[in-house]
Amino acid sequence: MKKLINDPADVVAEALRGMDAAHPELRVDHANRIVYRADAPVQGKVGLISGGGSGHEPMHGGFVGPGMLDAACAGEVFTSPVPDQMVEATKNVDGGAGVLHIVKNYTGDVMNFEMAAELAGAETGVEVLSVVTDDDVAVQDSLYTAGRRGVGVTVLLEKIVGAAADEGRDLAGVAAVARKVNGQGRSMGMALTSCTVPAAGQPTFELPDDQMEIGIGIHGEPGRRRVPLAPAREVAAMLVEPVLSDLDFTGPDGVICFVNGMGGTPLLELYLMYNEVAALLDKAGVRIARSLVGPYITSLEMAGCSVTLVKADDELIRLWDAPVRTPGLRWGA
Amino acid sequence: MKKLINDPADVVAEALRGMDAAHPELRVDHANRIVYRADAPVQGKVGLISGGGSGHEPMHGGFVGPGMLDAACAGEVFTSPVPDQMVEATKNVDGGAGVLHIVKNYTGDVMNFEMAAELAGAETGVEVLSVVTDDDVAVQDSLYTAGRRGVGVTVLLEKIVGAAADEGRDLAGVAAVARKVNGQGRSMGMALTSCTVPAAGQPTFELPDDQMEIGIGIHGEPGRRRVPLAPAREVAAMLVEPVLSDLDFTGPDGVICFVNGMGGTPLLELYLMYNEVAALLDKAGVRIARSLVGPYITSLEMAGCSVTLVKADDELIRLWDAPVRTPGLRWGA
Amino acid sequence: MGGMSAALDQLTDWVRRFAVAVRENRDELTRLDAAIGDADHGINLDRGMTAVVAALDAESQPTAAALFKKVGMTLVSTVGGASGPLYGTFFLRVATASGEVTELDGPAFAKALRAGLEGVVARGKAEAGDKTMFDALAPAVDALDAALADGDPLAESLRTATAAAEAGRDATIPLVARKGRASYLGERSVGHQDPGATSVTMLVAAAADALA
Amino acid sequence: MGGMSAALDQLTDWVRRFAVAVRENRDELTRLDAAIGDADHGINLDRGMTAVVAALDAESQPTAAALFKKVGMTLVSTVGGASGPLYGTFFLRVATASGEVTELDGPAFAKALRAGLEGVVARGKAEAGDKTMFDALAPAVDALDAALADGDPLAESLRTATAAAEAGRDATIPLVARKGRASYLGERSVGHQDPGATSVTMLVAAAADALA
Ligand SMILES: Nc1ncnc2c1ncn2[C@@H]1O[C@H](COP(=O)(O)OP(=O)(O)O)[C@@H](O)[C@H]1O
Ligand SMILES: Nc1ncnc2c1ncn2[C@@H]1O[C@H](COP(=O)(O)OP(=O)(O)O)[C@@H](O)[C@H]1O
Ligand SMILES: [Mg+2]
Ligand SMILES: [Mg+2]
Ligand SMILES: [Mg+2]
Ligand SMILES: [Mg+2]
Repeated sequence: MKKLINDPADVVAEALRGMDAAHPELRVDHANRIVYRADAPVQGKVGLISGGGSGHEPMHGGFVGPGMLDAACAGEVFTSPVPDQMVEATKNVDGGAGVLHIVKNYTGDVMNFEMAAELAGAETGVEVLSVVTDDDVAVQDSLYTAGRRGVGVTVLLEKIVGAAADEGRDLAGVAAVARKVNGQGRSMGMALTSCTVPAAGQPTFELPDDQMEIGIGIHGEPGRRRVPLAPAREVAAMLVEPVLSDLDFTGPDGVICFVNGMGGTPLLELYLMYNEVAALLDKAGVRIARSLVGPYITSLEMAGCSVTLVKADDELIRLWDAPVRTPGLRWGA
Repeated sequence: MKKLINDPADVVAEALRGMDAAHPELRVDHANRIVYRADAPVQGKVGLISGGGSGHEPMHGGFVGPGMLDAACAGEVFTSPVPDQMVEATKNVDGGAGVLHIVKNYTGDVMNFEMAAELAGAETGVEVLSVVTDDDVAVQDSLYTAGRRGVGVTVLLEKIVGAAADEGRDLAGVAAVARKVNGQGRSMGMALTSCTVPAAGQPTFELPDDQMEIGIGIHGEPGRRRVPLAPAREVAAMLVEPVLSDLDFTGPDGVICFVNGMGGTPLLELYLMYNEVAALLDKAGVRIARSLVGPYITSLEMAGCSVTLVKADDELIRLWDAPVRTPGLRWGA
Repeated sequence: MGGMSAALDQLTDWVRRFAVAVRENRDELTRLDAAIGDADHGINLDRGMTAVVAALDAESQPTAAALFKKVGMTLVSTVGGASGPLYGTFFLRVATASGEVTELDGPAFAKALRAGLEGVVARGKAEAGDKTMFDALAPAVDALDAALADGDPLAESLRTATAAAEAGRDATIPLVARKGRASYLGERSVGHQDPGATSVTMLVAAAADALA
Repeated sequence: MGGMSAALDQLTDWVRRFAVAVRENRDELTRLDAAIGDADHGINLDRGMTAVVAALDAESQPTAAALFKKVGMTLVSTVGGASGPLYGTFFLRVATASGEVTELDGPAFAKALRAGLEGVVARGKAEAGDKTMFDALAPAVDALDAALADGDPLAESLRTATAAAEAGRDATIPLVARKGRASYLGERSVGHQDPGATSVTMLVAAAADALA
């Protein structure tokens, strides 16, 4: 295992120390592993928290700041945080308007956030709503399974919902925007290599030099199928087609098109992939209104990428364009 | 070779297409492989251009925009661009106040920019000054060698000098700021893995699972020495010590501390490294005034990191804090 | 006593033996999770059970309810992932069902385990054949009830329950996962043993050893 | 003629033979550059010489000066890196020294090569023993002058020059690089043959073949 770490057991705690030191505009509760914007709670604003396993940086801690999250709870690598963290964060970001929990659809995350919402309601009286992202079309959605995974849409949703909260909407209104984004978003990812969980010490899966995994998630889990390596053009089609066939993205509204790096793929390749994705969308009659290219929801050092589309009407575009100031996403004021 | 590419010969051209499509605020001349800010030339402002081999993204194309570069010339992967590109860019960013060439100290880059400056002067009459960055303490500086390489300081310099040009300084003044930043900056890098040049098709060097390279550059070239893998704490010391012993960074002024990822190392590890670096600087009596953590000057998918310190007085801090709006660095307005 | 009921120190010993088993099989559990999950099940449970042992070392618990509540709360607070809420809820329900007593007889212990199982179902909604810990735990609880109903002593009944858990665990191998992370793999989950079913079999086996 | 002087078509053939040699040895040159550089020397030169051949195919050049200027400009515009300006300047200086002629005799060809060598030095400041293309090119030019002064015909003199280039190239192996990217390696550059010295030896050998 080749990593810039000390003891694998200390990776998350030490990375949070570094984040704290590098970002004076954040406040980190190291005992509870919570990243706050330094000025939380913001009075009168709906508080937004998210959280999940570590190893997906900049998500979620890097999305804390004005215009996005108020706090993020960091779990162990690829392991959902625990309810205590979420309860504590909920208390500390409530500015009187209630708190929205943004949860990626993984059994662990959902159950821990569920317990937290129960406890937070009981212990603190803070009004809590939860929204679950489940945008990964690699996974069949069904009542009888765990359902689709929450992946790339989570990034776009945290940005858009952050702007909605900034506009002063109430908790129900903010949650409605979140559900709208999730409902209008789909993603699909692939991997060229596995990643290595520090505490496990070896790659989660073995992938021969001439093979890739299509339909992977963000936890180093294998994908839906293993296929021979293919040119970027074909890879783009393998990602775009299932997204487009799951939801109709044509129409006047246009999409936010997000080409995400899994952690080990250089920006050069992500831009090259974006070029292929844009060409496919053009051919399919899908208009790109906004775009985002880079490693924003990662899987440690995994090489690979994912494509996320969110159908965006004028309201969502306005919220997307609104100022945001976090370590990971920053524009406007 | 596992990469998201089509034909290795087309990597740079296709990535530039993607960049162009993803960033309406940029204008890309595909024939000449030049990335411009869309509103170039800015009348009355000193024009800033840089350029170099591709594979270091976001540098330099991702640093084009208000507050930073006016144009960037993209070479083939790890190969300096050619004089024709620099001449063309020089012509198109000159707003009447002359043009500064920011050149990393590599034989190829220096010779190509030299030829370009000669040609630009002769062909166009545009006043051109050049500044060469050479901050890599892994390389012995000597009159009889190619001298130190230009690495991490280039990123900080492009930001700071961009702000100086925005303030309306003249060409000589802007060049003086650039020389000051370079003179006050030092870097040192390391690699856990090699990278693979797409056209070469295999890793530039072989590195056993239990070894790392200390003192690497940004072109996949091997480093000064190969040593056994070590914890992040020791790696940080191997990078910080030679930097501190090359230049005195103590004193009231403080430093901009930049922990850079080489492309394949996740942000989680970079923050962890930042924590170690900050601790060492604290022990050495060096005050961190500002910080930057992330993959900004990369070496394709190489895993590893570098540490850059620039001594920054109030003037440099003010210029660092000034607004910047580029794909790669963005804050303020 | 002789395997007819379980005193508080035996119940505590059950928890400690489970911690030892998890520690010893940490890498194996993680390896199973790497195949169809995210390579952390052993790491997660070991982190939690290490914290549990530390909590029990720090403070001895006066009743079965207190003991299992401490175990459940500690697991909820330290494990995370899917197994944190599932194992945590299991022990919290076991605590409530056990009550403020210092000894559980066979039927009381079986009732507590069934309450724990119901907690797992309430939390995770797993059904038989979903390829989860349910598929080992449910047959074990059923077998325990049946054996006790047949008049077998608790110790022997728990050995019967362990065999049922093992059979349930092994039977997860050919299943297509429908719950948890392994469900993302669809057909590719076939041929792999479920990590949670594996760890929960260790839990039942630890009871058989501790309450012998 | 018979190897006493070089007509325009032979000079063109020299360039084309060099292009073929570079293409055939592209991977070998890149491999040498991977060891002490950045793994692109063969790729760079091949890209440039492919463009040169395309330019020569598109338009035939009337004089030696025009021919070599086209080669030099094309290399400057398409190669980049260190070898672009170095090979480019070499051919641009060869062009100027050749003049607007359609044939070069031995001394004129030798004079042109020396001008090219001086261009390389002017551009790159390399000295003998720096472990660069200079270490193969300079001995070749010296040997050519000496052989011609001895009265050897051009063709034979170029074979002598090729041997000198080869010896110079091989002699780069034990050197510590002091110029270019390989200099960053310090002592670690010892034991590796310089890629530029290798390609420039092919350039001299191509002249010996074309002007035979
Ligand atoms: N809905 C569920 N109901 C019961 N057990 C489940 C459920 N989802 C997952 N599990 C169990 O959890 C185990 C995985 O635990 P663990 O690896 O610790 O969590 P995570 O999947 O969050 O990484 C699976 O092997 C399975 O037995
Ligand atoms: N200053 C110099 N003078 C002469 N030759 C040089 C000089 N620097 C480098 N070279 C030659 O250039 C070769 C490398 O060329 P190439 O790999 O194409 O460029 P780069 O180093 O920019 O990648 C070296 O092997 C060496 O022979
Ligand atoms: Mg997990
Ligand atoms: Mg090069
Ligand atoms: Mg798991
Ligand atoms: Mg090279």
